[in-house]
Amino acid sequence: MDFKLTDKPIDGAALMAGLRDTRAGACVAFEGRVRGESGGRAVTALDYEAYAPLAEKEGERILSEAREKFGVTGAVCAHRTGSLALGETAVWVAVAAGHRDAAFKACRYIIDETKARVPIWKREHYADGATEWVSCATRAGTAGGGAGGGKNAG
Amino acid sequence: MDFKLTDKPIDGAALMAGLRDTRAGACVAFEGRVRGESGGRAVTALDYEAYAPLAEKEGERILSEAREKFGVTGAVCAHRTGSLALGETAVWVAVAAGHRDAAFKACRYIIDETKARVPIWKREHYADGATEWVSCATRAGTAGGGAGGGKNAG
Amino acid sequence: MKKNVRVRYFAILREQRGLDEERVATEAATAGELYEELRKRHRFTLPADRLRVAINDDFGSWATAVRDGDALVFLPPVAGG
Amino acid sequence: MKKNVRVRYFAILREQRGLDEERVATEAATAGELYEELRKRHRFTLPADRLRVAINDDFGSWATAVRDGDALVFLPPVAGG
Repeated sequence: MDFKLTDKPIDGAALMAGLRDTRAGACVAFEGRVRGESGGRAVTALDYEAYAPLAEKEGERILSEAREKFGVTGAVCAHRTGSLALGETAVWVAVAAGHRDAAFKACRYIIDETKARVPIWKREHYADGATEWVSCATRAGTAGGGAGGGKNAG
Repeated sequence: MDFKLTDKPIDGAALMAGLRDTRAGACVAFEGRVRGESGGRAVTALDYEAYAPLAEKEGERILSEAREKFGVTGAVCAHRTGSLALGETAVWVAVAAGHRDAAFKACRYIIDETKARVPIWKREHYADGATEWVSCATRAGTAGGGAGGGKNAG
Repeated sequence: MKKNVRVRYFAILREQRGLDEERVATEAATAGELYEELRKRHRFTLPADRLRVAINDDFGSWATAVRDGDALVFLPPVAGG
Repeated sequence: MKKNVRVRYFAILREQRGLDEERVATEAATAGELYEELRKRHRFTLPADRLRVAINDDFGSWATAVRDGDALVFLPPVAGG
């Protein structure tokens, strides 16, 4: 499994080292971290929740697509679940390829598609005590204590 | 100094960790490694040589340009000098920014400009015993034992 | 004819339903009909056009027929990364 | 009038010259003239249009005047990364 969900801190350096290959001249990594601000509100912590069987399946599909489209020698992604403090690593993508153009494009593809397609949800905790499920606000009801859909971690 | 030349192995994880900042939701890193192949020839090792005072000055300029153009919260680059074995890290760029688009663009800008502008030279050692200064071949003379300008490390 | 299905809830739906998972006996013909039935019953705030549906651990469509024994998940807008 | 300058060599030029650095007494008016003088003397393979020049640790141009005491570096095509 190259796409992993984990409730433990992510060791990004180990993920990158795992991609060593004498064909690979370029390795690009993306690390998403918990930011202290979202949509103008002070954020104090995040929770991630995943629908694991489908998240892993869809994550593996995304990695396969990236390998095929960009001809990379290796691609991995790890995503946290559970409660995260400010500054903690939420997601790590690492890609190795012969040359840098493929590595940059594949890394960007993987994080963009992961954010758009993998069933993982994020609840933000704000300094005023409110919480909110990001992107789940509606006119009829708030997303759980706040209003508006925020954004965090890259 | 955020642009560093070093004759010691580069600790990329430490460079990334040094960019922690609660404003930074995204960190993108590029690692260039010594590949075992260049222009169809088997490579066994590389030497990097730098004109240090100007390399550091130009490297700092590139980092400043990236900070200004892309509004990143931090940017660092380390480049090896001396002899490197296959798979070793030749260069490491790390950028942190509020969001991922700026981090990807700034990281790509820094490695592209570093390769184009910073006075660092690379000599490839081939499996057949020849060596060559990359990009220095001429019709009148070879670049030092081989022919043609090769490419390596991303 | 009633079908017995398993429904799992995540994120905002889990909170609005107040549980992770339940068994539902339903006459809904499609996944879309089942969501409307549950949305009215539990006052879920998200309309179907903001969600996707998964059936037996893979993505399905709202038109997919509901069969006895299916496991369904209604997926709120994702926000990984 | 002769000017005394310091020239440092890197990479392929260092190898072709056989040393890292030398003091040169020259009548060359510009950095470009100095490179041509040294290229002929030492049979450097790279033409000036493949090089850049640095004067006193910053980039200069081939038209820059050579002054007594200058430190010059002729920069072969770079290949970092």
